Amino acid sequence: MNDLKSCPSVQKWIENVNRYYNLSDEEWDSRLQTLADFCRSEEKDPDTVIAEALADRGEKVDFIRRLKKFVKTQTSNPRVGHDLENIVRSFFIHNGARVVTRPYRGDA
Amino acid sequence: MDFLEVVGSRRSIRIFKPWEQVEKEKIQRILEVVRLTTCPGNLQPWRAIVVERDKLSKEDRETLLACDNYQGAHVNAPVWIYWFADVEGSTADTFRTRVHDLVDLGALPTFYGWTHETIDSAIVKGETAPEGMPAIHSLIHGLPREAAEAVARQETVGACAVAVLAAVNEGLGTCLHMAASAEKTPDLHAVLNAPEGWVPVWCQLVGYPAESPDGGGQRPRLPFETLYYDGAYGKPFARNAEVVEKLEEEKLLQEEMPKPGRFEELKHLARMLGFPL
Amino acid sequence: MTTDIENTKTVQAWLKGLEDQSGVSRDEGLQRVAVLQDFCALVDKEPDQIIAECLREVEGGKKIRAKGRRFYADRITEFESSIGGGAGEKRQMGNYIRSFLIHNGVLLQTSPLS
Amino acid sequence: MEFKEVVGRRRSIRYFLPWRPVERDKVQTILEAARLASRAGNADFARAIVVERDALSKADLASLTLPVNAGMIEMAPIHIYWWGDLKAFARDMPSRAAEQVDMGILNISHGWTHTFINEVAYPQVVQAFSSDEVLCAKVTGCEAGLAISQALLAAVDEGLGTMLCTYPEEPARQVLGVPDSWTSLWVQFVGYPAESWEAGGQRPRPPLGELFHEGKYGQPFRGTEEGAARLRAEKMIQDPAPFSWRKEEVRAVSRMLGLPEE
Repeated sequence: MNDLKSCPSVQKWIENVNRYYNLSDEEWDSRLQTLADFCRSEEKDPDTVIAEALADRGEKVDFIRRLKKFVKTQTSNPRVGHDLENIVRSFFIHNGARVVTRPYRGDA
Repeated sequence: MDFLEVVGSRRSIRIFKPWEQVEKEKIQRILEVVRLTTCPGNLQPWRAIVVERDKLSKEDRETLLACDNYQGAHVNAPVWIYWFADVEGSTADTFRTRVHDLVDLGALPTFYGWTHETIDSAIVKGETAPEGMPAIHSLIHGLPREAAEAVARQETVGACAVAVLAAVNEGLGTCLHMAASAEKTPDLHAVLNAPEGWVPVWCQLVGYPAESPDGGGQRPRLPFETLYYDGAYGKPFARNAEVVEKLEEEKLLQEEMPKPGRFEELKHLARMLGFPL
Repeated sequence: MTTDIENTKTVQAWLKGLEDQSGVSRDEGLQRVAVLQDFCALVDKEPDQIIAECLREVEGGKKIRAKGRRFYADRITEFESSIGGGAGEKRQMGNYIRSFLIHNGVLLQTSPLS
Repeated sequence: MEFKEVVGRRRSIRYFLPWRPVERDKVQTILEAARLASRAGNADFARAIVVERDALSKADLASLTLPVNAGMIEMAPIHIYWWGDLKAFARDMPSRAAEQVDMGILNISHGWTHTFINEVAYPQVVQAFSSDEVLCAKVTGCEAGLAISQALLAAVDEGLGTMLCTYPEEPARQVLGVPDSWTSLWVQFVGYPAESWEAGGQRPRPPLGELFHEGKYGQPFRGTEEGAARLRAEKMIQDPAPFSWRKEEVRAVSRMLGLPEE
């Protein structure tokens, strides 16, 4: 987890979110865990994920497509899945990689 | 609600309750208010297409959302009123017809120079309008399409300002959103089957607010003295403190942003609606 | 999906309650039973046993056993913190277990999330 | 807000915005409304301790908590612990009645004199009242209830959400330092609603004639359709529960607050 925290993209994420919302350390631990699991499934570190998503729109779309698959391996509950997806989406958004986010209703 | 409180309570609401549908009567009441709003020559170039999000097919909904970049508030709002400016509604000919009516009804007095003849000679022939009338020979005669479109747009924008107040008066949350980027405008026209001469102006989002209706406080506004002048530019219009105090009592002037607890509220709303933080 | 505990009396009561009062489909309910099963493993108890420890039979009905309820309320909190994701996801998992108790008549409340 | 609309809007709000404080002057308004309620012998039956949730220690909050009030006690930023003073009538009635005789509020026309108060009312009514615990509890509860009812309506009028709930008497007496002669009644929770003010619609109530009779028991009081229509127009009678979107709302609000949804 400390490895993760040394990545500039992760630092930026935490700083941006905490500027407004000040999430607890405990919550960050589990958010970082989710990000770490996703990055492991991608076999890439967070900075590389962001760099690739920013460089190529198609790559970004692929990340999100794989994110959906990844989430399905974590839970069979659609709402929990949506929430887990949102953690990674938030990581993308706060690093400037715009991704569409949807509320629970509708087709996410 | 009193007028000043309506104006004072208006702010762009961007987070709506997805579960509470807006009553059709309330939408009608908004549209009725706009119908009576002011415009030059009684042109009334505004048109609207009311869309209930949950009645759209999935395909149409996605197309419309794509037109304005899937904006969060647009996704979240249950009713979308697309306001258009009808270019045909502000041509020289429409102006002429409407102004004739206003003369016949006694709205425009003949003793200011308004008659069918003076109107026609100014608009059709470009002859100078008599003193007492506006210079419609230079404004309206030979009005090019681009100018007609500009007039239609500006008058529709004014109407939208009234539409927003009307929605607040109904206890609804509302804000104006971009309707479509230039390259997506044909998609918008296709889904809504809008006539070609209708130019999209604003998409008014309407719903019941999930955020607190005060939206976290009144938005910061430029200082009064930098906006308004007395007699000529350079002498600021004096702002009387007693008037300000009275307007606070009348709820035109309300507590400004940031109010404490706003981000706490946003965090909870994100959790409730399933948005990322 | 089938689980060992699905056919116990209290799980059946829960599934029925979820369906009747909250409109949660059987399939969705069964996914939650899987979460309950994890909880049962944590406390090493069967569902019926958990409820029995929270309620006792009295003349004309049941009475809540405060001690049992407190015990399980604490275990649910532990269970929550053992789950991944954000505060909302953790809480949701805990709430599935609370829902199981509540649908079996064990009035149980939890603090709002900050 | 018009009186009838306030009555029509009042309903128990059970979800509050935990982070939004209640303005002090609104709390004062609630208490003032209670202070002005009707009360027998002008005696001080209704007593209250206002508590800011965030000023309570964790331990004190825990000792005021019951399973039935648990969620709300943490959500509502203001608690008003209402008590009934069982000694109020005996203590206050003679002097308050005398005062009102002097002020021309209680008059000869209705038989009020100092002699009547001191020599007749006191021994016959006040002393009897003090020695009859059941009667005393009944009247105290009723009289304090009148004040609490006005407190509820005042909260609604101020745009707040409010409801009554039970609290544990002895722990509350300790935490709040309340005298022994006060009996516990209700805790009134006050805060900004996290649910919509409609809270799913007006609660089901039996029709007028089932509750109220005319002349004698068994003859239902008959209202008219016009009467009801007027009250609907004046917003005292409102759309009844259940609203079509209520369950979805409850689910969303529960999700927001992390409470069980289903």
